[in-house]
Amino acid sequence: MEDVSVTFQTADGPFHALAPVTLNIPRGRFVSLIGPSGCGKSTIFNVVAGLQSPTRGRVLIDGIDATGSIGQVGYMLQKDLLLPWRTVLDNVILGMEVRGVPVAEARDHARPYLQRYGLGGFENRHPGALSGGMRQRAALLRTLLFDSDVILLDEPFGALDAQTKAQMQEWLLKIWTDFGKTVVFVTHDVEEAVYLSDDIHVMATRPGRVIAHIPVDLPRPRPRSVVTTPGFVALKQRCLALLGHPADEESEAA
Amino acid sequence: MEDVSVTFQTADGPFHALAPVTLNIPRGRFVSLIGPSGCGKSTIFNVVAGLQSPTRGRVLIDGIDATGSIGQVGYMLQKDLLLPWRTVLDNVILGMEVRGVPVAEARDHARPYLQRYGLGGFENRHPGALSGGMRQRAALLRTLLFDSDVILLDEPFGALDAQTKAQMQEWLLKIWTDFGKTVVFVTHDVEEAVYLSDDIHVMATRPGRVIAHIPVDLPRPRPRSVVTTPGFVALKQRCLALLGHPADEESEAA
Amino acid sequence: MTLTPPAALARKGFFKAPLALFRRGASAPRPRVVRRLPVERDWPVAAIVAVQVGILVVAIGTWEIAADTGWIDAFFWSRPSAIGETLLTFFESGRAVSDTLFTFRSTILGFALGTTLGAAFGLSFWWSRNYARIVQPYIICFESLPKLALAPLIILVFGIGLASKVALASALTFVVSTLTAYAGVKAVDQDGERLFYSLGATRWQVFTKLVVPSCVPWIISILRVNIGLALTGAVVGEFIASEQGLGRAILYAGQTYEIALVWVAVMVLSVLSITMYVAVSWLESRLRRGVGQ
Amino acid sequence: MTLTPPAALARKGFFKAPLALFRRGASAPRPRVVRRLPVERDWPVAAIVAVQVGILVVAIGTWEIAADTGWIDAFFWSRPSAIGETLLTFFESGRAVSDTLFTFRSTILGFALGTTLGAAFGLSFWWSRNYARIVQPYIICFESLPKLALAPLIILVFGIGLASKVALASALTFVVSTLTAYAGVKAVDQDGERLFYSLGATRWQVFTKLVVPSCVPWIISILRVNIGLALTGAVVGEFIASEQGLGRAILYAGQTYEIALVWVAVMVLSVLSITMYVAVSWLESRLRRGVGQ
Amino acid sequence: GTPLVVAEPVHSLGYLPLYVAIHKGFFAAEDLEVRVMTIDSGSGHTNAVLSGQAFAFIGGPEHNAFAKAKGGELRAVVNVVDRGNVYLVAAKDIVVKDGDYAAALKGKAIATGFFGGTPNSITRYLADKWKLKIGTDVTLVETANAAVLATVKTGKAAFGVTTEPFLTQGVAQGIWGEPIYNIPKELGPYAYSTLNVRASSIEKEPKQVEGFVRAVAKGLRFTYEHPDEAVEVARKEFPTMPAGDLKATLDRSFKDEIWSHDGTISAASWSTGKSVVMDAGILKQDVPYEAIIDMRFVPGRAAAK
Ligand SMILES: Nc1ncnc2c1ncn2[C@@H]1O[C@H](COP(=O)(O)OP(=O)(O)OP(=O)(O)O)[C@@H](O)[C@H]1O
Ligand SMILES: Nc1ncnc2c1ncn2[C@@H]1O[C@H](COP(=O)(O)OP(=O)(O)OP(=O)(O)O)[C@@H](O)[C@H]1O
Ligand SMILES: [Mg+2]
Ligand SMILES: [Mg+2]
Repeated sequence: MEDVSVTFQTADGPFHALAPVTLNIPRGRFVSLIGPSGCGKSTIFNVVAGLQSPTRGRVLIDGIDATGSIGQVGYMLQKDLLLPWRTVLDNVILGMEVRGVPVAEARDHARPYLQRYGLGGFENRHPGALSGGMRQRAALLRTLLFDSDVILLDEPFGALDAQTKAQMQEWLLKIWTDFGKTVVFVTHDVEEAVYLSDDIHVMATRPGRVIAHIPVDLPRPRPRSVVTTPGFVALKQRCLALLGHPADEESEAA
Repeated sequence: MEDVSVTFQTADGPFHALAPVTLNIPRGRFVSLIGPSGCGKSTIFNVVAGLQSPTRGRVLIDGIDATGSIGQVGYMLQKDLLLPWRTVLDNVILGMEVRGVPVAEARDHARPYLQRYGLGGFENRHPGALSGGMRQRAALLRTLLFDSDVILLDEPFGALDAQTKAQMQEWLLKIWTDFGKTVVFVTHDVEEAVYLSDDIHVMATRPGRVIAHIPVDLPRPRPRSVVTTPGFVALKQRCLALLGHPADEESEAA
Repeated sequence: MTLTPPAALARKGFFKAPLALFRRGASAPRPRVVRRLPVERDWPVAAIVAVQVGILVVAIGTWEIAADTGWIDAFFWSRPSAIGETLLTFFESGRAVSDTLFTFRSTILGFALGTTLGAAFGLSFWWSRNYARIVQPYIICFESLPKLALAPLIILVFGIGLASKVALASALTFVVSTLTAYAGVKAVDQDGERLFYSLGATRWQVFTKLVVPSCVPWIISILRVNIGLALTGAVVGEFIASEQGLGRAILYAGQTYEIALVWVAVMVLSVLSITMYVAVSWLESRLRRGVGQ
Repeated sequence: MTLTPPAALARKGFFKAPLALFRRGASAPRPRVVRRLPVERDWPVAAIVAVQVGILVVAIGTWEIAADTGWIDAFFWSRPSAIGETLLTFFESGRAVSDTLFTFRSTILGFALGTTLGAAFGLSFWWSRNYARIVQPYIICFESLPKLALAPLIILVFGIGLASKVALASALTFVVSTLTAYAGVKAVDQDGERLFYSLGATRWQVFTKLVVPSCVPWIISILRVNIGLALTGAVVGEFIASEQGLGRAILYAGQTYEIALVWVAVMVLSVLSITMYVAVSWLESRLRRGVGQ
Repeated sequence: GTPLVVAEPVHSLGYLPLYVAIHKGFFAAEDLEVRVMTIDSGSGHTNAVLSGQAFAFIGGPEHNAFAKAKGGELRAVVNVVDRGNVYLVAAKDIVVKDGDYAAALKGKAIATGFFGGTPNSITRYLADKWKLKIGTDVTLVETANAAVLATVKTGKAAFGVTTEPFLTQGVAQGIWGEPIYNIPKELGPYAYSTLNVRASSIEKEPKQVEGFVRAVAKGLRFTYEHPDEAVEVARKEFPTMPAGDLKATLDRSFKDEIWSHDGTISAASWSTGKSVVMDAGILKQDVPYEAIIDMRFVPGRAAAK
C-alpha cells in the first residue's frame, strides 16, 4: 500500500540532520520510530507531510511520487494545536473544511465520531474546557477525519500523565483496529512503542539514521499484563540497549 | 526526626480537598507519595512548607509545631522556577541569599557543588542556555543548598524525556546518599516511585486521603535491572492496583 | 585534577568540610527566623468604594478651603463651588449635551475607522515578509512622529468639519492598531501554520481560518488604548477648528479666563472617556469569551 | 439506546456507513488537489533598501510634477523643491540645530522622568491589592483623559519654561509606564512567589529579588512607545508656550501658512524621533541581553 | 538683571516695532534684556504675565479688562498696533455695490477666527453695525485664523475676516481680491496690540517699566523713519517667509499706518476696541480707560505734562 523511500540532507548549513534514510512502511501497519532527541524523527515526518523539502531523495506514497506535496497524509504534531476559538466539533472538521467540504455536511459527518470516541457532550465546548487527554483525542480525531490513508503521530502522548496515557493507548489501538489506517508513531517511551507497534525502527543521531528494524511479533489483542511477559521484556531490553540506555551499570552523573 | 501530622479541610467553599490525613515520615528516609491527579499531593506539600494554612491539624517537624511557618523545609515545585535574569550560580544560592548569607560567601560555598554535580562550566550562564535536565539539577541543588533537613520534591522529573529522567533518578539517589536528608517525593510514575523509595504512600481522591503505606524492602544500591525482578514487578502491580489502574481488563474508552 | 566520582569522594571524607558548613549555616551564624506567610485580606467592595469617595471628598474640600484662605489663587485655579455652578449653567444652557455628542461622534467614528484600517493593514503583513520589511521603516517613522504636528495639514486636506476631527482621531489610532496587529501576526503559532499546510490548505485558508482568528485577541487588547487616543484626536481637532464640542469649550474657556469652565469641560470629558472605557472593557470581555479565552 | 463498546459495534458492521463515507470523501466528490508548500524567499537587504528608496523617489517626483501641473495645489501642499529650499534656509539661519536640541532636551527629560516614576508607581501596586484597587479608577480616569485638554492649566502650574514641556512629556509617558509595570506585576509568576516564601523570604526580598527583575522586560517593552509619547508631549508643550523648539516652528508655520516650513519641521522631527527610536531599540536589545532573555 | 519675557500669542509681522527695538539694541540701551516667547493657548499669554512668569504680553487691552472682571490687575503701558489690523475679503466673483455691505453679506457665510479672538469680535461688531443678525442673516464659520484661507478657497464661506500674512497670501493665490472693507482705515484708531504689564510692576519697578516703554517707543519711531532697516529686521525674524509675501505685507502695513507713531493709547483708541468686544458679548461690563491703561511712561506724554 505504501512505500516511503527517503534520502536527503537538510539544507541548514553543512549540518546533516538526516543521513540518507530509507523506510518502507507496508499498508495498514502500526510502525513506531524511536530514537534519541534530535535524531531527526520530526524531520522525517515533515518531509513525508511535504512541509520540508528533502535535499535529496523522494517520498513515494502508493508508489506515486509525493515529494513536497502537502495534504496527502494526516499529520498530528506533538502539540495538540486545537484552535481555541473553535468548538471541539469545528476543530475536528478542520481537515474536511480545508478540503472544501461544506461545514454543515462536515459537522454532520463528524458528530457521530465525537459521540463514539468519548467526546460526546463536548461538541460545542471550546478546547479550553477539555482535559489533556480529551484534547489529544480531539486532535487525533481531527487527523483521522482528514481521511488520509497514512497517519503520522509525533509523540502524541508525551505530555500526558501515566494513567491518562494508558487510556489513550487503548483508545488509539481501538481506532486503529476500526479504521484500518497505516500509522507511523514517534515516542520516547520504549514500553509504549513495544506495546503498540507491529514494527519498531530504532534511530541514532549525528547524522540521523535508522540503525535497526525490530518486528514485534506479540499476538494482538495485547492485554496490559503483556508488559511483564518475558517476550515483551526482551524486546524492551533490546530497544533500550540500541538506544545506548543505561541498563545495568551505574550511570555517571552529568 | 520528623512527625508530620496534618488534618485539615481547605476553605474553598465546602470542598474538602484533603480529608484528615496523618503522615509520619522518619528522618533520613526517601518517601514517595503517589495518587491520582487532584488527590491533594501538592496541597500536603504546601501545608508542610507553610504556604497554605490547614483548616485543622498541625505540622510537626522534629517534634516542634511548624504549622504555617515558612522557610523551614526545602520545597521544589513542579516547575524548575529558575530566575531567567540570574546566572545558574546565583540561582542556586537563592536560598542562602534569602537567609542573609552574603552573596560572595554563598557563591564560594555553592561553586564546588555545581562543579561536582554536573553543572561545572555553566556557573555564569543563564538558565535559558541549559537543557531540561540541567535545569532540574540546578533547581534541585538550590533546594539542597537551602540547607534544610527535609526536602519536598513535587514531580521533579515529570517534564523530562525518558532517558534524561533515568539519569536524573540516579543523580537524585546519589545526592540523597551524599547529603543524608529526608526526601518526600511526589510522582505519577509508579515505576519511578518503587525504584527510588524506602516507603510509598498511596493516596486516593475525593476527599484526598492516604489509602495505603507500602514499604519497599528492595536492597540498595539498586541496579537498573531491578525493574524486571519479580519483587519489583509485584510491588509495582500492587501500587497500580491500588490506583485503580486498568491492569488487564480491556478499558472502556472515555 | 583527575575526576573522581563524587560519591566516592564523599565516602573518602572529602565532603566533610562543606557538609560541616551546611550544618553550621543551619545553626549559629544566621539563625533561621521563623516567619509566617504574609497574607493580605481583600477588603469588601463597599470599603474600597468608601475610601475612594473619601479621597475625592477630602481633595475637593481641601481645594475649597485653600481657595477660601487664599492659599490657592482661585483666579488661576477656580474652586469647586464655582465649578459646580458652572457645571449647572453648562447643562442648563443645553451646550453640554450637544458639545458632548459632537465630540463623542468624532471620537467613535475615528476610533472605528482607525482601528479597523490599522488592524487590516497590520494583518496584511502576514502575506509577505519582504513587503513587511519594506513598509516597516515608514510605519516606524509615522509612529514616532507626533501626529499633532500634522494638525495644520489635516485641516487643509479634510476641511474644518467633522472629517478633520475624525481624521485626527483615526491617525492616532491607526498606527497603534497596525503595530499591534502586526505583533499578533508575528506571534501566530508556526506549528499552527504547519498543521494547516499539512492538511493541504491554501494561503487564503490559513489567513482566514488561522491568522485572523489568532490575531483577534491582540486587536481586542488595543481597543482600550485606542479609545483614549481617539478622544485626544477629536479634542485636538476641535482645538484647531470647530463650531462645537468639548475641545472647543476648553479652548474658549481658556481664552476668556473661565477656568471653572475648563474644569467643567475636562470633567465632562473624563466622564465621557470613562464611559467609553467601561463600554470597551465590557465589549472586550464579551469578545474574549466569544473566542473561548 | 444502550451503551455498546464501539469496537463491538464496528465488528457488527455498525460502522460500515461512516467508513464508506470516508472512502467516498477520498475519491469522487472533492478530488484532492495536490499543492506545494508556499515558500517565500527573503530578498537581500540591498534589494529591500533599493525598493524603499525607490518608493520615496517616486513619491517625491510625483508630488513635484503634480504641483507643476496644478493637479495638486502647491499653495496648500507646498512642493518638494520649495521644501528643499526652506530646509536649507532653516539650517542656514541656525534655528534648526537650536530648535532640535531644545525639543530633544525636553523629550529626554520627560521620557526619563515619566518612565521612572510611572514604573515605580506601577510596581508599588504589588505591595497591596487593596491599595491597587483603590487607586485604579483614578489611573484609568487619568489615562483615558486627553492630557492635552489640560494644556491651559499646565502653564499655571509649571510655567512657561522647560518645566512645562517636561511635565507634559512626563504626563504622557507616566500613565502608560504605570499601567505596563502594573501589568508586569500582575504577571509575576505566583509559583515564583511561593518559591521565595517557601525559602522564608520577607516581602521586601520578594519585591527586590523577584518582582522588580521580572517586571524589567515589561518596563523595557514600553521604552519605544514612550519615546514617541514624550516627543508628542514636548512638541505640544511648545505649541502652548515656547521661545524655540520644533513644536514652535510648526506652530509658527501653521499660524502663518508656511506649509513648506511645516513639512521641514515635521521632517526634522521625524529624523529626531527615528534617531531616538533606534537608540531606544538598541538600548532595549542590550538590556534584554543583560537579563538573559 | 534677569531677562524680561514678553509673551506674544503668535509670531507676527504686526509686532515688528517690538522686534526692531530688540534687534536695534533699544532695550539694551535701557539696560534691559528682553526675550519674546510665543504662548498660544487661549489666555496663556495673559496668565503668564498675571502669574509673574512673563513681564509683559502683547495683545489687546481688552484682556486687561477680562482679567479685571476676575480680579487681575493689568495695565496697558504702550501702544504698538493702533489699527484694527484685520480685513474683510470676499471670494473673487463677489462684488459689493455702492458700499451696501449689508445686502452683499446677507445670506452668506463669513469665515473668521475663533470666538473670543479679536477677528471674530470685529466680525460680530461689523455684522451688528450693518444690522445683520448672526445665525439668521449671516452665518459665521469660526475657525483657526490660518484656516480662513482654506474655508474661502473651498467655497464653505464667501467672505473672510482675515489678518496678515493670510491676506497677502490669499491675494497672491487669487483666493480673494483686495479687501472689500479696509478695517484699519474704516475704524480708525483702535487699541489692537498694546504691551501690558502687571499693575504691581508699575508700582514696584517704575524705572524698569519706564525704560521698557521708552525702548518700544524708539522702536516705533525707528520703524517709520527707517522702513528699509525695519524690513531687514523682519527678514531676520521671519527667515523662512517667502520674500514676496513679507514685502507685500509690510507695504500694506506701512500704507495703512497700522502702528502707533509714539506709543500713546488715545481714549478713542480704547473706546473702539471696547465697543467691539462689548458688541461681541465677550466683555460684559464697561471698563473705563483709567482702569486698564496707564500712559504715564510714554515719552511724548511725560514731556507734555
Ligand atoms: N529548521 C531547522 N534548522 C536547523 N536545524 C534544524 C531545523 N529543524 C531541525 N533541525 C535539527 O535537526 C535535528 C533533528 O531534529 P528533529 O526535530 O527532527 O529531531 P527529533 O528526533 O524529532 O527530536 P525530538 O525527539 O527532540 O523531537 C536536530 O538536531 C535539530 O536541531
Ligand atoms: N486554591 C484552590 N482553590 C480551590 N481548589 C483548590 C485549590 N488548590 C487546590 N484545589 C483543589 O484541591 C484538590 C487537590 O489539589 P492538588 O494540587 O493538591 O492535587 P495534586 O494531587 O497535586 O494533583 P496533581 O497530581 O494534578 O498535581 C484539587 O481537586 C484542586 O482542584
Ligand atoms: Mg520531534
Ligand atoms: Mg500537584
